[in-house]
Amino acid sequence: MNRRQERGITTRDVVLVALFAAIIVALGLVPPITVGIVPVPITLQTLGVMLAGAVLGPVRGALACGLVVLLTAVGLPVLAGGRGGLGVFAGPTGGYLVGWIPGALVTGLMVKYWAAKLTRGWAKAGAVLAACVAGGIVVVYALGIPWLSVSSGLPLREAALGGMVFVPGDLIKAVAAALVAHGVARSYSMELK
Amino acid sequence: MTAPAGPAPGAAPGERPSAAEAPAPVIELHGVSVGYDGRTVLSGLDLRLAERRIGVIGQNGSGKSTLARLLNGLVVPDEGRVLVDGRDTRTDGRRVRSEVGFVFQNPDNQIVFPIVAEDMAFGLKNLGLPKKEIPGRVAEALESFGIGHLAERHSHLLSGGEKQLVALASVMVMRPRTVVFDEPTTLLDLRNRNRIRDAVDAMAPAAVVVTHDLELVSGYDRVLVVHEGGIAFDGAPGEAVAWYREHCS
Amino acid sequence: MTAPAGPAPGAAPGERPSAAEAPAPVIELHGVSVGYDGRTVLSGLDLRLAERRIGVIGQNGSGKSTLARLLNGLVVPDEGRVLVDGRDTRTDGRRVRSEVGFVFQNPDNQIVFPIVAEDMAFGLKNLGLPKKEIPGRVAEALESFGIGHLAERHSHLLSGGEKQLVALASVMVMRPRTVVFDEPTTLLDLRNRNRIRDAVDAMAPAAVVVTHDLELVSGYDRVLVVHEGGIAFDGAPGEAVAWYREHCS
Amino acid sequence: MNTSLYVPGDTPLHRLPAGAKFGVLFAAGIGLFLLAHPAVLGAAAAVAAALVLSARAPLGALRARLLPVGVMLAVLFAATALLQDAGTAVAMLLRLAALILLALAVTLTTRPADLLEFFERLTAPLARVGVANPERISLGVSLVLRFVPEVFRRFQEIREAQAARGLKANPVALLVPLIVRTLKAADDVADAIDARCYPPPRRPSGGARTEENAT
Ligand SMILES: Nc1ncnc2c1ncn2[C@@H]1O[C@H](COP(=O)(O)OP(=O)(O)OP(=O)(O)O)[C@@H](O)[C@H]1O
Ligand SMILES: Nc1ncnc2c1ncn2[C@@H]1O[C@H](COP(=O)(O)OP(=O)(O)OP(=O)(O)O)[C@@H](O)[C@H]1O
Ligand SMILES: O=C(O)CCCC[C@@H]1SC[C@@H]2NC(=O)N[C@@H]21
Ligand SMILES: [Mg+2]
Ligand SMILES: [Mg+2]
Repeated sequence: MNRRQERGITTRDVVLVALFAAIIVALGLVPPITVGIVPVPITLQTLGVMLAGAVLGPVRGALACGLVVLLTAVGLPVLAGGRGGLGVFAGPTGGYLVGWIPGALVTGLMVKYWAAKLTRGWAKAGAVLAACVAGGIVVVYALGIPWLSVSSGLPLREAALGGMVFVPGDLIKAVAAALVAHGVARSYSMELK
Repeated sequence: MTAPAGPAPGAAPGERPSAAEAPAPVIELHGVSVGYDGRTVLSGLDLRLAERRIGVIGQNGSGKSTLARLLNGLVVPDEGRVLVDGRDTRTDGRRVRSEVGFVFQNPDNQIVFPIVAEDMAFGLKNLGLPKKEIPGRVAEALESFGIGHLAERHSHLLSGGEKQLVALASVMVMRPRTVVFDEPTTLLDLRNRNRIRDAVDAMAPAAVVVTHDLELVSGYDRVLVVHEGGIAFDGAPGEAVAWYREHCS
Repeated sequence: MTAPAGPAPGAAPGERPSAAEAPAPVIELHGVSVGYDGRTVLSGLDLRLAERRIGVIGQNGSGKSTLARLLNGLVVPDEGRVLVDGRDTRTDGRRVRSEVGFVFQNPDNQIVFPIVAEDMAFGLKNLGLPKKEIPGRVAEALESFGIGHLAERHSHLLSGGEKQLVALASVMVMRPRTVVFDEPTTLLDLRNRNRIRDAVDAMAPAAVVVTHDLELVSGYDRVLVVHEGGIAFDGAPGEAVAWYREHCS
Repeated sequence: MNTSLYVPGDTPLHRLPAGAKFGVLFAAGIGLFLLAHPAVLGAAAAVAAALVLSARAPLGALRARLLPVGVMLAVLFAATALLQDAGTAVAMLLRLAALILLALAVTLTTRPADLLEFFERLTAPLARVGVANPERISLGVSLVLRFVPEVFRRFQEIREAQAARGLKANPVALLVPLIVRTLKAADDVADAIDARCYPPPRRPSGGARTEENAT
């Protein structure tokens, strides 16, 4: 091995994290849709969150999402529809946004320690899909819905029901993320980290 | 290096008359102006392109790529019209693109699937070709460039020259009548550049080649120099290159 | 175009003797082999580089970029050692890189900050320069390439030629004693290529230039041809280019 | 994307240090959830609105910031009023409006670089034990800003190359090459950064990095 090796986080890791955060931000340039009674945009950025975990791995994936969250906090318009600023955290979608970080982490962990170890094509594809659903949907909602309820005064049950509006879209995104991750893995082999 | 053996690239048997015999489509620009964000890049262009080998040269940012993209409707004019055999690129873009292929500078952009043959098949599926015809067409296109052995290889792991040949094959497999090239040899060494040059020279469809490699266009039928929003020179290769060297270096 | 007015790029007053007078560092390769994933790319290389202008040519994939990256420790050998003025790139990489600058082929990937002046400052901060000295050094380096007006511009909005000049300036601002270039002109037109060529010719530090542009190296002191894992030819530009044309096209 | 939501100016809020503004916002965030009386919440919202106006941001910018939030709040208000009762809905509306307006006042009057520096100071204890690394964070932030336009351009190039081959827009077919290209670019970008002697020499003790070369 002749590439310089470093212990801990390398320059390349920092770059990968930043470029993936850039992809998540760029996915926000696709205009978001707002539907239904819950005022949370349907955004392609969650696809980027699932992909960050599945392609980069748990730590780097979570860091990529963390970087997007940090940029939001310092007032850059990095979220879908050009939104940003501290107000987002106070608003009804703040919980989802923060949930992206553990979401990518969980997706990454499941891909790294489970899906990547499977050898049969179908089993592996299914495992990656499950990882995207678990991290990108279950974990993100686990933070998003309680905060929606707190910030809006809606009872948890109603907030959860409202949150279900996103399930169909997010399931489609999970399938897309699994297909993309599979395609990327076939073209470019990278250790998950 | 000479043209690869076997059938002339793109000149496939059956169905359509061999492109070598079919005349190149006539591309006409009528009063075409284009700009980005309000800044005009090309203005008031009138052109009629019917030669089999046309070169386009000019400075960085002069509008060569924009001109190339106009020819198959990837860019539509702000004013004026572009017609390919009479079909307007604005209203008939998809149809025009099936006649006018496009090979880009960076072959990485073109690769969708990791395996060469899969990637080539993908384009054909999108044309709606019956499934069982696809493998034959793919093999034929690869053979015609002498790269049949690459069919099962990983596209992203090919060398620069091989990738560019695959990109060319993946456009040729769709049997366009004209192929537009936007700097197809910039990333290549002498040998690969010559391979691409020979492949372009030997292929049946007409070609419009945008390039900074002034040697490449030396045998062409016609060379355009794009400069300051228009075609500043239009004529034989020798004179065009001389004009360009004098005014743009 | 002639060398830009003002101080010769990199030859700044004070601190260090002007690089024009300082001799180029001696770079030595002793029995160097490198490979990727078990495939050997260069093997058993012994070289001593001390000339002021050295060209490196060779086919796609022959190992030119790998050789270039060995010179400043971006790649370290699997076997053997690379010494820059006696310092091993393996153990003293950072120090070596402060003496041996590197300009890459694609300026899009080497400008890492959104604003030009910020990008120029990056290298200086890494050298540990006091904050208040930085703006002066940055302005001086930009001026020396005649691009002072670009300081506050957004990197992504520059033209290809401007980007490559900024990339060069952001390396020169660190006052390296040698600069390694990996195909600095491939993406440029005639005019921008000449601008880069002249900037390289005029600059004070020594230069090792990897290129497919055979004209570029015509006035150099020494040209290496990389071929089949080694240096197949090493000598004057004319002969090197002739050898390359004969064996590699 | 390259313009931040910050609006340059020299109002009292602009002059207040980033840390102070963030502290007040954080305290208000907790305080407002402990309060429920509409009058108190209404007063808080009014103060917040006054603060936003004091930032002297151009009206166009304000409208652009507030319109999406306004729509969101209106929908939420209707939902809460329907599912709960009008009283809860009013309290929610005023509380959220106050909080979002306060946050907006901070965002409008604080340079991103200043907020970033404040966050860095906030995480300094973590940096000292080697968990966070301010230098890497600020490099990461710069890289994102630098590469969003680049990623977008590559996205368009790929879209175009696929359209030229007759492919219809297909997110999977678009994203695979985009990500592969980005991962490959990352190698070059990292080399370009290392070639310029990153990281800077003085590093906090306990930093994870030793001299980096190894075989
Ligand atoms: N999508 C775009 N958005 C905005 N400006 C653009 C876009 N594409 C091109 N331009 C601008 O239009 C002008 C012409 O660009 P074009 O790419 O056609 O030049 P070119 O002759 O192909 O240059 P090069 O030799 O560098 O490839 C340039 O100034 C360029 O910056
Ligand atoms: N990071 C890497 N991992 C694996 N293989 C690599 C890597 N970098 C280079 N190679 C391989 O090593 C060989 C030499 O590559 P190198 O980039 O040094 O060639 P080059 O002479 O610079 O070619 P070009 O003219 O195309 O730039 C090639 O076969 C290439 O595919
Ligand atoms: O832009 C924001 O304010 C944060 C966006 C949160 C959107 C959430 S994430 C899960 C769910 N799926 C979507 O498409 N949107 C929501
Ligand atoms: Mg172009
Ligand atoms: Mg190379």
